[in-house]
Amino acid sequence: MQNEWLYIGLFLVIGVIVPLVPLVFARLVAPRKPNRIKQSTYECGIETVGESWVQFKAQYYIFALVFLVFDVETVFLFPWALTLQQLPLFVVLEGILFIGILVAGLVYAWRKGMLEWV
Amino acid sequence: MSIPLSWYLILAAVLFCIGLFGVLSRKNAIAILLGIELMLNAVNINLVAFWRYSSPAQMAGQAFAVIVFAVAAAEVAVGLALIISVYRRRKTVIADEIDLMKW
Amino acid sequence: MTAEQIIFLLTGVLVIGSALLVVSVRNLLHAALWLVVSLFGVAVLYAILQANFLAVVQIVVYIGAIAILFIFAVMLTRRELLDKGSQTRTAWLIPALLGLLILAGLVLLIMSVPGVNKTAGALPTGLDTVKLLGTALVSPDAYVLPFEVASVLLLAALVGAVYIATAGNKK
Amino acid sequence: MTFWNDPINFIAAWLTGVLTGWHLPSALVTVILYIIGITVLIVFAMTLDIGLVWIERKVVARFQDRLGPNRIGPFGLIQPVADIIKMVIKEDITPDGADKIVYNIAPVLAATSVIVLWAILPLASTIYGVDLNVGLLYIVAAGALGTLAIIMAGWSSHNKYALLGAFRMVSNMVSYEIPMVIILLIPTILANTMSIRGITQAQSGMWFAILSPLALLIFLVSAIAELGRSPFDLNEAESEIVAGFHIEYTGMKFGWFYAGELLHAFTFGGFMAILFFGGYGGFFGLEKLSFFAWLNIPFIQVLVFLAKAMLGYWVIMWVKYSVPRIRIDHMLAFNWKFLVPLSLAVLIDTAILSKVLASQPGWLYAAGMFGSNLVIGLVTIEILRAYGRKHHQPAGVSTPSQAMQG
Repeated sequence: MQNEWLYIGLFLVIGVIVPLVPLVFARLVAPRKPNRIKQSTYECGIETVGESWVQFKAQYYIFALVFLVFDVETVFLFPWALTLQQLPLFVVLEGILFIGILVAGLVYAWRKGMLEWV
Repeated sequence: MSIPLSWYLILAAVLFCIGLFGVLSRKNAIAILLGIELMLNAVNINLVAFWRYSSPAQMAGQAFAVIVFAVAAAEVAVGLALIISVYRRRKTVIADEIDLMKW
Repeated sequence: MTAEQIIFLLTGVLVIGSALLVVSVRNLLHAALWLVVSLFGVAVLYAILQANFLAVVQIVVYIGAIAILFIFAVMLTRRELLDKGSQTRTAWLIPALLGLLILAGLVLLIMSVPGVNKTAGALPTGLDTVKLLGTALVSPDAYVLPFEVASVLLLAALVGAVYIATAGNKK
Repeated sequence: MTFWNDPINFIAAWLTGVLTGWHLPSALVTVILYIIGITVLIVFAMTLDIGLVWIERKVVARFQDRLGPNRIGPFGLIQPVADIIKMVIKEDITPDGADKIVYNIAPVLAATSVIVLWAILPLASTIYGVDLNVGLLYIVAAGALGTLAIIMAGWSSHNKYALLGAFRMVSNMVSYEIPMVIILLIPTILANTMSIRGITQAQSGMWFAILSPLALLIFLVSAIAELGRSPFDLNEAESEIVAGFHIEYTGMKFGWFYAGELLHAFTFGGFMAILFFGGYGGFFGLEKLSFFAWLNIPFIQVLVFLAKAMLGYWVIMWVKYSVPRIRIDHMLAFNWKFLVPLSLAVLIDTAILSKVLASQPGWLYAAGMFGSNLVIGLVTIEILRAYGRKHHQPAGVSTPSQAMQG
């Protein structure tokens, strides 16, 4: 195994432990006197109305959808950007074709009014 | 690298079968898609393991793993859009109740 | 047993354990979160295999995008199905048997392949696999066609998904 | 190799000598060294984080013509320590309907997603955690964990404000991730590497901020949006959804969201310094002169890096306390209809020019890059102006289609 990933793995483990330390410490020293009112869902001083897990606008979902496709495409441009200097100009144009297809998707979503908040 | 290739292949096979089980046994259409994701990941483990153990200078395995990523993303985007659309019309995400195509 | 093998086995247990939870827990949101754990484990496997690019892309694409989309979809369709009652079909035994059968077949197949127990040597020093991947993905004699087709596929998916998701909007 | 040239390896070599003297296996020695190094680095980051609480409060006070913390210790310096003690001894309330396990994991994950960024942050030419050859994507991957933490917090709190805040925050973060990832491609093209250290070294002669000022601006905007700071702070718009995704969190769990946000802002200031201002180096070749040789001392480099990062952090604070909040439709439209097309234009321009001008002398290369960025910027402003004239409406009436003018 490469040592750099070992380092990242250990970093992740310690990066989880460090935030846990004050939380565990707080658990030991902080008072705990729960009651029903204290643990009720917060609602600006009045009783909570209705189900808390509310239905939300589908618009959020549409943006997540557009994001997913763009995210995957742009991530795949990284190997291309990395080899740009060594390869002929022709390869740059291939990458730009790839970006062009990406733009076509954006234009479609824009034209269809997907990017409007309705 | 002291891990035999067979370990990766068996792990991938187990993951694939778990995904298959999920696809066949779950009622909820979203859960079925979750199972498909597991199966696609099993495929990717195999591709990357073969890349590493055969000839690392040949990028075929990684290149195809990249394509599988794209396929997975496309599948999730369209699949979930279909489920949301069906849910809006018929108020259900149970795969067995979505039987419009039967008639 | 070497340290590397122990790390692999721990990761394998994590991947398979959380995958089992993905297909079995009732609360779908928990299933999606367990999927995140499982996919993270797969990213660790890529890191052990020294596929650096795929390891980070696995996290960026699967955890940062696909898992988020799943969680959104679960929340959008929650109203009716409040995770009450069974989430699996009544006939779950048949898929389980089928899965085990296929698993047994696959394992037999894998073990019968000659040279499957070989281990890999270290990567040649100075081999930048990310650059190699970049070259492979855009060279005309390698994988430029699948690469461009993948982008067309994603475009088609975007157009299709956006169309389907909003088809019934403007009634 | 002396302590002053290469402190990390100097100490590491000494410790290795000590540990192998105890007949420990060499793999174990490596792990122990890593653990010591990581702990020191994280403790340093956390100490810095405590300092940032004080800086943030002092700066916001000055912006708002107040004094800020000034009671505890000289200039109120001990104030953040008092804050931490208060948060630790506060009662920790878990709301009834909460999904307990997810609820407790979320703040830890939020803090971890920021801390792991320090693994690849080069503080000086010889002081750095690890030099990953996919460093830029690693930043994006850590951001993905942060997004997940927010959606977990919002969902598990069982509170509609928390859920709404989480959705706003997540749709905001994922949307602005696209221009950010596109812009990260530009240092990749210019430096011909994805490793953070490689990018720093590539700027020893010329900052990327000069080669591509537009990329810097887009990076700054999308970084502020990723952080969820004002003007993109819809996630915790107090007047609408009270506090957003962390509404139900109390005590130290809330503290981790807060500390994570501050450290995240500083870390992004650091990445801005690394990607566009040469990080710990980038003195335009000055350090090669014998008179300025002291600029190569690692400890001086750490100070230079921290100063540059602090400057980036200060700009982020400046924006936060000067600009009012934007509506969510404006925010998303600004991203998809303005930032994404603009960043794609900058990317195509950089890709073609870096290829065409590659064999030209340095000054022509820099002038061409800078000039083309200037042209794109001017064209963009003209398009916006034309658009603004066409869609001009009386003041006070605003429609989502006007959002582009942002």
